[in-house]
Amino acid sequence: ADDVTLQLKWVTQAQFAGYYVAKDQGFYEEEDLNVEIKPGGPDIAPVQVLAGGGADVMVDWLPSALAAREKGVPVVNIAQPFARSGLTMVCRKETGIESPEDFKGKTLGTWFFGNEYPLYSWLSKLDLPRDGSENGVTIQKIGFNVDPLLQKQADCITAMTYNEYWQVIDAGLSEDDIVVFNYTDEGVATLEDGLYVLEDKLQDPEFVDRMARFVKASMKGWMWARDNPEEAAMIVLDNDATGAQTEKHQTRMMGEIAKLLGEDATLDEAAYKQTVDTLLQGGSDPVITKEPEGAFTHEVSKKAM
Amino acid sequence: MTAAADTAPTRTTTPVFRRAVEGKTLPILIVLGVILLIWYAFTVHLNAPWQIDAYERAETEWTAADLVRDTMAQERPVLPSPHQVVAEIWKTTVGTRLTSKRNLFYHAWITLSSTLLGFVIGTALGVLLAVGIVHNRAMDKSVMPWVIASQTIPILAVAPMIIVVLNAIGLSGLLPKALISTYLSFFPVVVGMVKGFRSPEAFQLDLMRTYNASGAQTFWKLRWPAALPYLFTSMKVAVAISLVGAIVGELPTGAVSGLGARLLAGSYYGQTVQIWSALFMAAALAAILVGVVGIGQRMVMARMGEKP
Amino acid sequence: MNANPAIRQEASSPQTSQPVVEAKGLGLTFETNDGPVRALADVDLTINKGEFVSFIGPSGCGKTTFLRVIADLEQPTAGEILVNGLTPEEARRKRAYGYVFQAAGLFPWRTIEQNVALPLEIMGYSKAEQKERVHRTLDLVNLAGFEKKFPWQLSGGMQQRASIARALAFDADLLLMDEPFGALDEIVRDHLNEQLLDLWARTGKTIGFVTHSIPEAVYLSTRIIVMSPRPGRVTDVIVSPLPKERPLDIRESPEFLEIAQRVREGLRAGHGDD
Amino acid sequence: MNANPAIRQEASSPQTSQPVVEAKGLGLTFETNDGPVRALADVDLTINKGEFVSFIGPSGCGKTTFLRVIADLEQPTAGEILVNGLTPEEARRKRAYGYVFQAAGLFPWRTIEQNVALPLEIMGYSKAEQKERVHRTLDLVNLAGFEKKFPWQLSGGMQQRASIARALAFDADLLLMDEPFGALDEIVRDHLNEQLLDLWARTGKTIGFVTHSIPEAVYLSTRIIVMSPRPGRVTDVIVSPLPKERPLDIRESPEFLEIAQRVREGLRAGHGDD
Amino acid sequence: MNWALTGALLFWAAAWALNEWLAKLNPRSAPAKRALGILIPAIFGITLLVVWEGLVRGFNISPVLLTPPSAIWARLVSSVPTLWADFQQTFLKAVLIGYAIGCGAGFLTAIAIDRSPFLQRGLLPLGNFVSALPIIGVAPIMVMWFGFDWPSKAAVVIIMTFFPMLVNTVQGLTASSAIDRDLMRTYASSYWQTLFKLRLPAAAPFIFNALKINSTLALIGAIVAEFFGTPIVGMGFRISTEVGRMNIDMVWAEIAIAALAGSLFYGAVALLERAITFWHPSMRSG
Ligand SMILES: Nc1ncnc2c1ncn2[C@@H]1O[C@H](COP(=O)(O)OP(=O)(O)OP(=O)(O)O)[C@@H](O)[C@H]1O
Ligand SMILES: Nc1ncnc2c1ncn2[C@@H]1O[C@H](COP(=O)(O)OP(=O)(O)OP(=O)(O)O)[C@@H](O)[C@H]1O
Ligand SMILES: Cc1ncc(C[n+]2csc(CCO)c2C)c(N)n1
Ligand SMILES: [Mg+2]
Ligand SMILES: [Mg+2]
Repeated sequence: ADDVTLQLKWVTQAQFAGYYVAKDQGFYEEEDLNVEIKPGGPDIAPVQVLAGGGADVMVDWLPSALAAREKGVPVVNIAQPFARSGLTMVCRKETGIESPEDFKGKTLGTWFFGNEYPLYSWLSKLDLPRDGSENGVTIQKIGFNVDPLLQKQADCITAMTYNEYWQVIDAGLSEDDIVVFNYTDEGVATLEDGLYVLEDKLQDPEFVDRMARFVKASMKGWMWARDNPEEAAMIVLDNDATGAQTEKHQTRMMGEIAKLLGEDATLDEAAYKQTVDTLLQGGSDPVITKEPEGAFTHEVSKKAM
Repeated sequence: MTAAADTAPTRTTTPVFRRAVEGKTLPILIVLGVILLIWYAFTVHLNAPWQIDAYERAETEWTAADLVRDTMAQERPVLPSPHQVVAEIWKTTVGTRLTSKRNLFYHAWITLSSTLLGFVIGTALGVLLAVGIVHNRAMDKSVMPWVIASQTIPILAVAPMIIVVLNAIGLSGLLPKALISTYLSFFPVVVGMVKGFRSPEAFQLDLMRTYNASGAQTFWKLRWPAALPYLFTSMKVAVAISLVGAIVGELPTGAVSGLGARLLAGSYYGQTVQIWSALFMAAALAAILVGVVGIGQRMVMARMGEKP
Repeated sequence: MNANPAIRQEASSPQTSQPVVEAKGLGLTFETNDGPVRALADVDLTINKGEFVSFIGPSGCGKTTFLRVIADLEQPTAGEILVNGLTPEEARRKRAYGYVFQAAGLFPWRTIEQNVALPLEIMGYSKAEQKERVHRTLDLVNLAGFEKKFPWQLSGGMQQRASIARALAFDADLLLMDEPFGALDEIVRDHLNEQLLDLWARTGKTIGFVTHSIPEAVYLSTRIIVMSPRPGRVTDVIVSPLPKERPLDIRESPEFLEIAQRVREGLRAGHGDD
Repeated sequence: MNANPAIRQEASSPQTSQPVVEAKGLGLTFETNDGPVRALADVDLTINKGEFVSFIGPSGCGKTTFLRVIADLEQPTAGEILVNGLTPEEARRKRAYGYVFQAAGLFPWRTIEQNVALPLEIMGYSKAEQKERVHRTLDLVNLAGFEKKFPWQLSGGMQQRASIARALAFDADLLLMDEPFGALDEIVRDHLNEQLLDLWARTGKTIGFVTHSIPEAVYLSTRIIVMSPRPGRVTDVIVSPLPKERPLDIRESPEFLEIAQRVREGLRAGHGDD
Repeated sequence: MNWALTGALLFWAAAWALNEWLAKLNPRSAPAKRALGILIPAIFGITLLVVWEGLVRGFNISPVLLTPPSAIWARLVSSVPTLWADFQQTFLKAVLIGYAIGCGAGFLTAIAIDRSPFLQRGLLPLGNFVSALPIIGVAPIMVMWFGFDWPSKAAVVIIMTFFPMLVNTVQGLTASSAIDRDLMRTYASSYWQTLFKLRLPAAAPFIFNALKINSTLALIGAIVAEFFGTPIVGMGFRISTEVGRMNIDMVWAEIAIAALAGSLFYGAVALLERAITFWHPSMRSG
């Protein structure tokens, strides 16, 4: 069997259910692949792992992949299982925020690691400076949980539809207590979980073939997971070495993830274009300075179908 | 004389009580009690705003008694109450299969193994470097400043790169994590041992000179024993830092298991109680490790004729 | 003053040819936080093989410093010195001497017997030999029974004796002793004086000996060096006419008292300009 | 033996009524890793106000231990002891005594003058007074000019003198001195002996003094306590008939030599069973 | 073997030999001595940098893994205002304040423990407990309690520096010799007098050990704590953010500043140590 190492962007959770399912259900085996899945975390930049030879393929978000590309690590998108973005901005209603215009003078908490760019371009679209002034907004870097919102340290925080949003709900705030802004609705969505490899490796037909089989099996896993959310969640739980995840949360996450999945693994060029445009106008220090070239290929996803 | 004879029987009949009064048990219990009291007070104080908010959202009537009760039983409190933490620890240690990934002992063991490996390598490295620094002028002058500089590099920032690089050259598993521990723990040992190796009095060194003792002999018969008090003090600090290093080292390896992974996972999902129980497990581990070093210290110092 | 030239001859004749210590114009100045301290100046001295030379002089006059220079523990800042025809450093490397420090300086983490065995370990004596020598020298200084005690469990005088035992445990041809018997009572001191003389006569060692006791200096030495206070200079050299064989009661003899008187005068002269 | 009872009377009469140290059946046993060591046994002794009492005995016999018991640095395991009618602890708290240790024990981080000022600082003397006293006592021990040096820059004897100065700097009625002059040469020693006698006569202090030198003991004391080796017992108490006024050359007088001889015999007897 | 690598290794060998030779020089004058004291570590450091540059170029290592020193330097000089702002936030506020409070608290606790046998038995074991509260667990909690700005970072620094100071001070307070304590006893010296005049000076070498170790720990603590929530300024913030942006040169520029600041901090403590514990044998031997 051929070996493939996959580096995830985040810790083991239903966000990556497709890959775990494919492994668990033997879809990879069917394609004569032996896949190792490496969980990520806040301290793992998948691009570094890829560049260091620690993985053959990674799950990453397009903004950070494009940033890496401009910095000289030629990563290429070979497949895009997630068609839609799950990124939102959640605010407490009592702050009086009803529309994005009301951000003025408020404190917004965001993740960094490249996640701040969509927010920055959104803010520049709204013409709000990020300097913490009366007429602008105060940006704060938050850790990967929702405490700043609950503790009223921030008025709004970034949240994924499939994860943090539900943590806010679980904490006791009802849907009526919060206001949710979806990045897609605001026109600043960026493409999320895609599969990326190093460009020069694609010279090798054997590698392309291996990746095609990998994408094929993975998509099979995703489809299976979409159809069997409970079982998929259990498979994820089985693979969680921290023993910290709960069944309830993962099942619900799987349900939300299913809404983001596309029909196949092909990258939608319109969505790609929108991501690039969003990033190019990211305000004073845009994440990328020029239109990227060759950042994606359909070769693998075509072959996979 | 007679008075002593009178009290003797009472003493022998209640050794448990005597141990409690004269030993460490009672003081620890009292200090612990005070800390618990303060903790409970803070639990109510810190969790109250959220609780009052919740009452207001639900538009329920509430009394002070309700508040106290409810602040100690929140699901994601700012500060969990002691009994919540104890219950969680109990549930995740005794209440779970030992081999299960949900068992805290399992994670503690993972962390402990890389702590110990890192600590042993770190101490050895620290001592070796100190030996080099004390014996070689070039090393003294050139290495020490850079050893210091190395410690000012924020480990969490470079740990991922280190892990990636080590991975690239084929090192994975326990060792990369342990190396993070090593990196943090060798420093207190270097600082302490350089001082310790230089602590012999001038006349003691002179004595060795008159015997024309070789460097190695002066080292083993004078510098080393003279440095032992410094070694143990350094090792206490080093083993504690080593544990911190092991936990830090777990993050860039995918934070899959170990107390660090538990801490992070708890933090992602806002499970304060889980964070605190992992925190306590780590602290208990540290206390035990430091205690073990302390016992070793007492044994060695007694053999070296330290005046009691 | 050489009341008995024949005997004097006997005491030093076999050695005249072979100098063990030769100092010429020796000087040493310490640099301290408030200016230089001249500890030794212009010391010219030759000690021949088999001599027993005592140094006597007011406190702080440089006796210890001079022994330390011989032992290569201090570098002279003027003049030169040879030990066994070599530089002090070379001589030290050849383990030419044993040294008893003014302070006992036992290692607190070693028991008494381990302290005495220290030089033996370093010089690579066998375990059995170590044991035998430790036993013998501890006996010599009356410390049998204290082998397993730690230094702090001993009285001041006992510690001093342990440190003497340590220097006697190995066979150096040159013994440098800095007030070895200062902390001992008269009886023990007499006993050790006899033992030391006996050892010296038996082995033909060369001994450099600092003391504050005039009778002790006279009783032990073939030559007494009187030093003046800072900067330490040799103000008087008194050659003893006493025979090599010296019973304790020689100390009541007129020759003895005469020499003692001369030393005392030399000393007093030195103190005059203090 | 009281060749001169009248003089004897004079030396001790004003004090008989007021005991400063009273020991009854005093015993002290150290527990060590290899069994108990009996350092003192059955010591009965009274020291009266204004007396100058010397302790003499073989090395390791318990002299230091006895002084330490008086000073409340060691707890007796048998018998009892009173100092100024109080327990040693109470007496210590009242700063009843000054103590000169056998080893100099200067603090390396303090200069000589700061070391001497240490007890003065602790006892709350004014800055000016401190300065004056430090100056005076350093002069007394011939260390003027070394005020700013650190201990390791001094010779052994100089360190010893600094530690004597430290104990003399404040006014304790009881002085406990453990071989204070052991590391000093005869001339300095004579000088300090005179100074000490002078101080004693002038101030009426009570002095407990450990020494190994028989002449020194006889020269200084109103009473000489001879101790036997382990366990330390008092084997002989010799009352000195010498007058309070003692020029140095009294040491050649027949009374002096007679007492010295008696002390020597007492000591020798003690050594017999060692 | 390629030329960059070979060159670097040759340079290393030459520099090492030079240093060995320099170290053996024993200059008499004080300025020459001081110059040597700077020259030798500088040569060593330059060697490290040259070898680093050689390795990166020689092995053609990807810039996102390891940046060559030349690129770091370029970034450093071009981003001075940012670096200065970060330095102010992290070092001047969180580190210095946390360090002072943490060391002070450890020291005072050690005194309290020493003063009271009850606390010694009751508090010291619990002190060990605090010793390894892992920064990763504590940092989020501190952010929760003290907010995003520097106070929460200072709190982390306090926790990190507390234990080394506690342990070293407790050990140091036992370092005075029995005879010296006896001497103080004969003066009926009060507890505090003995403490200030004897036991603390004797403990100083140990206390300085802790101050030195803490000077670097404090920096690590403050930087790492910023990973868990900060306003958008600070060395830790910059490092974690720029890693995400693949600006590894900026990351190393911050690290270089951290190393420089930490070394100066350590050096200042070491100078103070030399001035205060000049009497200790380890200082006298030079
Ligand atoms: N701390 C201790 N532990 C055990 N034994 C001790 C201790 N201190 C003293 N001793 C023992 O008690 C005895 C008496 O000691 P002490 O110091 O009183 O003698 P000393 O008369 O002062 O002798 P020296 O003239 O040599 O100073 C010795 O045999 C010594 O070994
Ligand atoms: N390390 C040093 N630094 C500065 N001065 C020193 C040092 N060692 C000794 N001295 C000075 O040198 C002089 C001679 O000291 P030395 O120890 O040789 O005297 P000594 O004759 O042995 O005296 P004692 O009989 O008191 O032991 C003294 O004045 C002393 O202050
Ligand atoms: C390195 C890195 N860490 C976190 C995120 C943000 N993020 C992406 S998915 C996810 C999980 C949501 O439950 C989070 C927090 C990122 N983009 N890159
Ligand atoms: Mg001397
Ligand atoms: Mg004694």
